[in-house]
Amino acid sequence: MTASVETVTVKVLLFASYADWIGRETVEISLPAPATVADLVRQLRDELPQASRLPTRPLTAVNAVHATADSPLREGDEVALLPPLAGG
Amino acid sequence: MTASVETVTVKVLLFASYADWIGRETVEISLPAPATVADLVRQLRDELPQASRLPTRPLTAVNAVHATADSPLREGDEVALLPPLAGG
Amino acid sequence: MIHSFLTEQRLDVTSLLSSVGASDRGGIASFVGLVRDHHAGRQVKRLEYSAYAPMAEAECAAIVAEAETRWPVRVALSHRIGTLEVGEAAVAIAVAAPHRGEAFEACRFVIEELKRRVPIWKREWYADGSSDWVNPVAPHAATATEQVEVGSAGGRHG
Amino acid sequence: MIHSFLTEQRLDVTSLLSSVGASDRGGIASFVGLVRDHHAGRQVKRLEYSAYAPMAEAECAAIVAEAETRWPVRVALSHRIGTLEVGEAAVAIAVAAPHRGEAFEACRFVIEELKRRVPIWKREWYADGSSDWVNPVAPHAATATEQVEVGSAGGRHG
Repeated sequence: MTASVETVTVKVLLFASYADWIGRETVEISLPAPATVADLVRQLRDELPQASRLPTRPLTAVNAVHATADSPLREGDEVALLPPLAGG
Repeated sequence: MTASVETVTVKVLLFASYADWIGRETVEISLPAPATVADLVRQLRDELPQASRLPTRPLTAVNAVHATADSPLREGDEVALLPPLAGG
Repeated sequence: MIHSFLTEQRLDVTSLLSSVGASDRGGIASFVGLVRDHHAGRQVKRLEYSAYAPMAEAECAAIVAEAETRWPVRVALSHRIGTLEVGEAAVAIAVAAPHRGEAFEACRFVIEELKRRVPIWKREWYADGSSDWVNPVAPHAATATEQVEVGSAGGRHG
Repeated sequence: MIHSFLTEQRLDVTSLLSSVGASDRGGIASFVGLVRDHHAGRQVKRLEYSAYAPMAEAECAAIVAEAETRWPVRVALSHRIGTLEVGEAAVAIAVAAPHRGEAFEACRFVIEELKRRVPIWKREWYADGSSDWVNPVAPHAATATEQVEVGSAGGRHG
């Protein structure tokens, strides 16, 4: 029996070009706690081969608010990876 | 017989508050040549008592083009005295 | 029909916007000036705009030409004269450009130049039945103000 | 009805202008962004705008609130999503203020912040039938670009 590792499970939202590349709009991912946005992006790029096209530091949002690479993640957070914005 | 003095006769256009003060929209005025816009304003203020309310250096136009105090006047010119502009 | 910048008709902002829009100009900046219900502490009932029309038309044309020379823009400009009620549009400007920065700059240029150079005047009618000519430079001392000359109009901006 | 900044309907600029005009706000600055017929040398047939809707609505609301806090203005903002044809309006902003300088500044602020913060994307469809996601930062190298973080959005302008 291995020592239990606490994890954080978050829902990743993908949009526009990122959704096209990865072929889906949502991914559920579990990370060792404590985890940051940067940890999530690193693990995504490692786990999904198509995700290697993602920038290493994409624009992100946590629960619909702009985030930074070191923003902490909590259980159940919705993390959005935002391709270059093109509104207006 | 007096020596003949060369003169310049111009038409003065008055607008808005200036027309109200002076009670008319056009005045014909003859000035000793050579004459400038400043000469015209001075003579107007002297000749028409109501014209003393005019500024000593009002905005002016000669033949519908913005002028300055030292703009020269020629026979038949239309000289407009422009109250403070209030367009827009 | 010769284009006129002055009109006694109500301004049609939508038409003005469409008149400058084009498939290669992605941004339209516009400015609309409305008749306000007060000025210098007095309640305004209506306004009367008058102009030295031939010169006003020529100055408007010159301002539009200057803006279109200075920036890659297309400009539409309309100024109302006659009697206006509170809330009606007195002036409308639309500027289309490939990029928004140019549209904003040129639009601002046109309204500033219009106020500086175009011979238009306004008389305000107040709630108490009195009226007064408006001096934007010195609203409380209109008649005493020494005017600054416009001089060689446009030269500053050439 | 809850106000929505995103809409699939054609934008109604006239309504937007009237929604901010008031008898104590004399100037309305506006900006309308149109779909252009070309981009990065390619002929565009139509556009498809999509959004992370809840966040886009929240960011639009925040931008409007920031502008209305910073200047004495009233702001209206509408962004279209879905499929747009060339020449149609993608975004419209109207800003009314007592004085025109504030209207222009706040209008410029709103469009710049919208482009910087609001999660909206556009896919261009070209004459040859192909399509591409637009990266305004680097139109010729969209996928290779390292994104700069928006970080504490609005903090720069607080």
